[in-house]
Amino acid sequence: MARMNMIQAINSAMDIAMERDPNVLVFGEDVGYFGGVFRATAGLQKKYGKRRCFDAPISEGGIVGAAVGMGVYGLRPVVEIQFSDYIYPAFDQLVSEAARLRYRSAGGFTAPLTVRTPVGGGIFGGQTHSQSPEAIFTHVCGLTSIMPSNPYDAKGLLLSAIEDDDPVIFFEPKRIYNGPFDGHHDRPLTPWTKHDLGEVPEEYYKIELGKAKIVRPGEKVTVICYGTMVHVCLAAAEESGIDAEVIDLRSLLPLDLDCLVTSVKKTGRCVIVHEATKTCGYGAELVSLIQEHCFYHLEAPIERVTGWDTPYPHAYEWDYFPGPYRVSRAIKKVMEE
Amino acid sequence: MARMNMIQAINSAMDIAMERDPNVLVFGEDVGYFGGVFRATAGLQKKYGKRRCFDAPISEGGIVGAAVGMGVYGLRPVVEIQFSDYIYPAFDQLVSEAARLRYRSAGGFTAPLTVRTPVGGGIFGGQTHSQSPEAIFTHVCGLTSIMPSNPYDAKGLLLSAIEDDDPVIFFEPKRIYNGPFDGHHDRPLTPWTKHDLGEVPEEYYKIELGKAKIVRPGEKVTVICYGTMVHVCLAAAEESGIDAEVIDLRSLLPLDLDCLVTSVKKTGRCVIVHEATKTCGYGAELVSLIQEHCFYHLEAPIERVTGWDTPYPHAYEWDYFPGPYRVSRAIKKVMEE
Amino acid sequence: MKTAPLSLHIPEPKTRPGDLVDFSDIQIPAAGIVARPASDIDAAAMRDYAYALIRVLDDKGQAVGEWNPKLSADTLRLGLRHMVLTREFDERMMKLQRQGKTSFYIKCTGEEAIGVAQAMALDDKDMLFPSYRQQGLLVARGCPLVRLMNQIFSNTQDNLKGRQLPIMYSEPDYGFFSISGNLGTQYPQAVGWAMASAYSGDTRIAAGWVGDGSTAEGDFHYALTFASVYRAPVVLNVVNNQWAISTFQGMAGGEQATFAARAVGYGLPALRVDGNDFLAVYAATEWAAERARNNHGATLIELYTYRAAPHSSSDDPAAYRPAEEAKNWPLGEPIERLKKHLIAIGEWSEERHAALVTEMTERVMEQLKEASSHGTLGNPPPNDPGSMFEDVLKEVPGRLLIQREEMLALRAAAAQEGV
Amino acid sequence: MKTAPLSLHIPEPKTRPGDLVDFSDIQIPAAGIVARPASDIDAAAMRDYAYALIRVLDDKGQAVGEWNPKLSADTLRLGLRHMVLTREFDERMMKLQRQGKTSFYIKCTGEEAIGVAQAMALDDKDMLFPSYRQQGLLVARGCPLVRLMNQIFSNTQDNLKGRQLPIMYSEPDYGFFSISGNLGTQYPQAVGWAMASAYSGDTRIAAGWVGDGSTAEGDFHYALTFASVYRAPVVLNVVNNQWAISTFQGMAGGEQATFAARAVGYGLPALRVDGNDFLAVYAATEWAAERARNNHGATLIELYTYRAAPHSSSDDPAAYRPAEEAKNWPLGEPIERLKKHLIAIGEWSEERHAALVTEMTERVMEQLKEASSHGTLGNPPPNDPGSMFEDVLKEVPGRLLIQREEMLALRAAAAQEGV
Ligand SMILES: Cc1ncc(C[n+]2csc(CCOP(=O)(O)OP(=O)(O)O)c2C)c(N)n1
Ligand SMILES: Cc1ncc(C[n+]2csc(CCOP(=O)(O)OP(=O)(O)O)c2C)c(N)n1
Ligand SMILES: [Mg+2]
Ligand SMILES: [Mg+2]
Repeated sequence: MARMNMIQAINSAMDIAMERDPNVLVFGEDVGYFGGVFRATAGLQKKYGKRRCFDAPISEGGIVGAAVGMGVYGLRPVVEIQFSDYIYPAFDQLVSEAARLRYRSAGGFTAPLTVRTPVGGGIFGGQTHSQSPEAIFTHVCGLTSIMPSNPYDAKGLLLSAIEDDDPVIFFEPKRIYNGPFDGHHDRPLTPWTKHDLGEVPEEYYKIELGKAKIVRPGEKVTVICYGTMVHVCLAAAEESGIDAEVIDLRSLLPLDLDCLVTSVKKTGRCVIVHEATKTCGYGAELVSLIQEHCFYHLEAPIERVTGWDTPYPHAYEWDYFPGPYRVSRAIKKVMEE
Repeated sequence: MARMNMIQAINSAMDIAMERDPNVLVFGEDVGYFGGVFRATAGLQKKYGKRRCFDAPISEGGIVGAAVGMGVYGLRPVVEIQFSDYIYPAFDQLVSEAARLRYRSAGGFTAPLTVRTPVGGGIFGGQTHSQSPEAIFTHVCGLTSIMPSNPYDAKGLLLSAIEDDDPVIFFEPKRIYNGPFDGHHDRPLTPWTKHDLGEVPEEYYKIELGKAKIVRPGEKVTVICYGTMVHVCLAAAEESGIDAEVIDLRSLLPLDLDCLVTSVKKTGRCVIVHEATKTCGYGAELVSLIQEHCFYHLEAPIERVTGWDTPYPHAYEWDYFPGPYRVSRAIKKVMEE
Repeated sequence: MKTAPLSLHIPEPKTRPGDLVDFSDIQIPAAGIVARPASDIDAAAMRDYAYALIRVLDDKGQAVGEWNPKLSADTLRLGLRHMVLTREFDERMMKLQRQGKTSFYIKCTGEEAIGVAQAMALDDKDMLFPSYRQQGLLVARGCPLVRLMNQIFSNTQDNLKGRQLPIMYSEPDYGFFSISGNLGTQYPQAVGWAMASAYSGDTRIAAGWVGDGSTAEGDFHYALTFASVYRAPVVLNVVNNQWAISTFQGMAGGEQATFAARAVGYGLPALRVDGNDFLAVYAATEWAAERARNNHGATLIELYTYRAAPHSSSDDPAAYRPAEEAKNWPLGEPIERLKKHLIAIGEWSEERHAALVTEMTERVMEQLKEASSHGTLGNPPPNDPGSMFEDVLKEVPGRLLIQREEMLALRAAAAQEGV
Repeated sequence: MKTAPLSLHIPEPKTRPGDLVDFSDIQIPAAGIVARPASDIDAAAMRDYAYALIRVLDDKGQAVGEWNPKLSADTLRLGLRHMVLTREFDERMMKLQRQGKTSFYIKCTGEEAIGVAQAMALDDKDMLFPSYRQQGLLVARGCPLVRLMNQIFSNTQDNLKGRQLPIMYSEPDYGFFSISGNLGTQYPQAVGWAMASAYSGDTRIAAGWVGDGSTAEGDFHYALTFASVYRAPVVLNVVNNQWAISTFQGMAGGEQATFAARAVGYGLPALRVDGNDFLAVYAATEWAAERARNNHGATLIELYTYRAAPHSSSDDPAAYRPAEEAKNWPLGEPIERLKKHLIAIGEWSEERHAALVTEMTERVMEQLKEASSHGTLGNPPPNDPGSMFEDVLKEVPGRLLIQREEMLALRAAAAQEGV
């Protein structure tokens, strides 16, 4: 066991994947010599040579297009999109190509690529360094969408993603790269070294894609969240004083529906939290599924606590970010009905 | 009044907009001399000259990028994306630019463009001529998303879209260009000339964006739909023998939530129908809003009837298409609970 | 400062329906005049090739100049055979589409030399990333027509399980990548595959194709950028057949420069080739393949030709161009030209050609018989709808298992209720 | 056939931290040797310009050759003034960022000639679509620094209402388009604006900027395609400052060809210019503007320079390039070179220069005082959070009215509860 922050855990996953499989290679903007603007690929070029870890032109469409071709050849490319705000130029290659290649070729060709990309705000990044675009990918069949909330999961999930035989989008909540940020931006951040889930085995292990985790058992209300919001929700649950069960999805698609349904059937109440804008966000799908499967158990309308339906405003980001106060009020609200 | 099919009505809207406002221009792939692969721009180049209606390079990103620049100048470009399956290369320009320009410049610059694009299947078009990608746009704040279901609405809504001071995506359900297709693909299609809503004024009129229409009043269950599915749902309601209220959204964003809430509060039951894939489709947002606003009125879980979570398969499109039988069964199902 | 008002330039083809055909501004240099450099030449020394036109077959049907690939008569006859077969196949399938046996078809009439000669010049193990108009590649690689027909009919033997629009073939065993409906996407993928081959120390190269119109997509730029930067072993082809549906090549930039010239700015060599000249296409492809295989990187080949066919079965070109253009295309048509050459060198005759055509027609009919025995579109209706839930992912995920059950239950209920 | 294994080429800069600076393979042709054609020349006759380097100021500070724009001493001094002001502004803002007064900053050190000379060579009414490194455009157009500072501080007077990352200015009154975080998107927009101007019979032209790295985006290709096809009156600039964050220009294709050469394939003229030579930049821009304004269409200008600054306040270039590169850049730095020229022609002196620097420093400080009086980032906290719901659309839509209410209620409750 070692102490790792999320960047180190992600780096370790790539390191191990490259070590184990000569067909794994890593590329993207600034990921080579420099090791990535968030340092996630630091040291990989030095260790594996520039053939296996290298920079790319600033061309997200080209990066993913080339990765699809590499996947067709038989490699397992792991590419970095520097900020998920910049994934849109690659949208066609992801949606029309990577996601549908297996289907349209009836299994004749596949694209087992992994796209790593930092998401989320709270870093004074303004509207183009803060987005959480997961819902536009979860609408696309053929893609797997993952978002870890801690170093331990990040490593195990990323290894699973790289070994998965289909394209995976691996969203990295950048606000918790260094520590489990709980939304209290005015308090000092606890580093991962002081957190249980910063204990990460140095060796190979995997976490199955599609399994949620109950991070706080409770009886009264189910709080569903992922990424940074897991820590916000844990804080909110605590602060609300209510016996809330908090579920970290980890994997958005495939979704661990059973875990959610079991919990909501037990609690009868549900709050869904994400940082992305509300309308047509991933929360909408969660609400739909839960009302479908738990209709007769629900005691109150399901609440969504999300980013507002605006771009992420630089100076007002703490009014935008769905922080623990807002979440705890929502928890209390569903308890009242 | 004239008899028009949907293509003629859409053509008439552009014709009138160009006539009234010299800043309106129309361009896109094959739209000039030829008049568009669906003939929607037929005659416009002849009438207004190639300065105002012209072909474009096969470059959806370039088309929208140029249109944004034209909008900044002060024009009102109306562009055609030949099939909505091909809108993805323009995704970045739509999402990062058109949708956010007013916001990021605090109103200093705007992009009042209209993107017309045919959606939907049932034409043996296979996976890249059949998609309904509306939900990835309705997640994006700053965009308005419209989908008419008949010639009368198409013309009035398109004129509103063109005059709107913000970017509008105007989805045209291509399966009903010629007539109100109700999903019975084995029966002959009634042309619009035999339908009330094929009566379209030749002159200027507008239909406000954001207003739904109750196309069949009923007491027992609310069926929410848009585009081609409106006709499918009408047929299904008829065939079900149940007193269903069918609502044609017409405008997805802004959404006429009041209309939906009033209806569901009355009926206590709701079925939502769209052709797009289910997971994270627009239906998910509708379910979420309705359970939020009508929770205590709902007598049964809201049902979603949608395309399956797969690409649109060429030979199996009638197993994919959510036809009247499937919808009527869903109507009956929610009545049973 | 000048204050005369600006005006917008909208390119327009020289002629439209009703006009007399006029190809007078197309410059056709003589065959044989372009020099053939060594395939490892520095790209910077090759810039003029972007504006030349490599032609081997002269007006008398003789093969002339340095680019003559000096193929054996057997090879030439094989090429002719593939081209004739391709054309007969196209004709028959388009007829069947007209008869409602399938929903869609695309012919490559007039462009047969491209797929056929390029497949023959490449190694059989090289990987092909085509657009939808290179069926000649599959014919030349020996893919049985019945496979293609099964796909076109979406019948029970369709290797793509009825999922794809007709002609969107995918043939892994023939090194032929799944055709995408989205234009241009295969171009950076071809480059990525080539990079992977180089990464792996393989000897196989890749080849990609796009049309003149599709060069305007971002993918074209990505492909050239990545090919240049990583020196990928790939042959990048632009089939300039003058039209993109109803839009002439000037709307993609062809008024201002050749498509071959695009290569120059990326430091890639370009070859501009008479696309209706089997020998020239073969030679240029061979040169580019040799360059790639020797690790000197990518070449852009512009294949200068004319789309004699309608864009697709959904298209009527009489609506936007003079009907007589194809017949008057100054570079003729590829089958006729290769036939003339073979006759000129005493290796072929009108009689043998007529026999070949008959043989190929029969071959098509024979394969058609087999394919039809597996059904045509909707006749009988395809019978494995549950298969539509497969291959979205490697394993059918839980939610699709449920959807499949729902769909099958629905069908069963409908059948029972007689709906 | 050759079967030696392929291998993948990964471009790599010549030197890395710890290595001695080595610019030996950068070819610097003499100043004054490039001929200046008429601005209506056929693009095809201009291909060689893509590989030349237009330089006016020679090593002795003399202006030589046909590209000398022959500016008055007053104009030159004005240019110098703007450049010095730009640099002083950058220095001060970066310091303030370090002090936590704002979240982010980007300097254009070493590239000042570009924004300043180009703004001066263009007409004040021409529309500018910049990237984030042309603050010189705003300085030269006389936009008060306090406006920029207010934006940088997201303070109460910020014209962008605290919404945008610092330096993502938007200045409609100065013909300066809203800067996007997404690289390259402004390029086709500039072309679209220019098309609209031509459509409208206007006389104004547009200009757009991207960096060397950003040329790899699809938007670059869209812009050149549309500019070529529609002959749009636009000046398209590529600022080749050798670096894209940590990535050298070879990774964008600069190893294989100049960025100016990209124009060739679109049939557009290219000018390749010493970007640290105020006079050359001015002259090239003037030429391209004249060409555009006379309806001869677009020009691509490669501005050859060096990013002496870190990429941004978040970047430390010592991690990826030798620290001494900037100082040793063979083309020097723009302020020093213009100063030397003015002194050489007897129109300036070290003393006047020192006074200018002092004056500009004071100007910055004075404006800073005013800006600071409206607050710095978070100090005081911005006080109109409800404004975040405005300008998503022209009218605040219903759902945002509700969300605004919810947010304000939340704040009020939090305040009351003391959270
Ligand atoms: C991204 C995308 N945009 C538009 C289309 C519609 N479309 C299909 S073929 C075609 C014309 C292509 O012309 P070209 O590239 O010249 O190829 P050709 O048909 O001449 O072989 C168009 C516009 C598409 N399939 N994909
Ligand atoms: C679409 C997109 N991809 C990636 C980024 C991240 N990014 C910001 S600046 C930059 C480097 C740009 O380099 P260059 O174009 O050379 O401009 P310079 O910074 O040198 O002026 C990158 C990769 C972005 N902002 N947008
Ligand atoms: Mg073509
Ligand atoms: Mg740069």
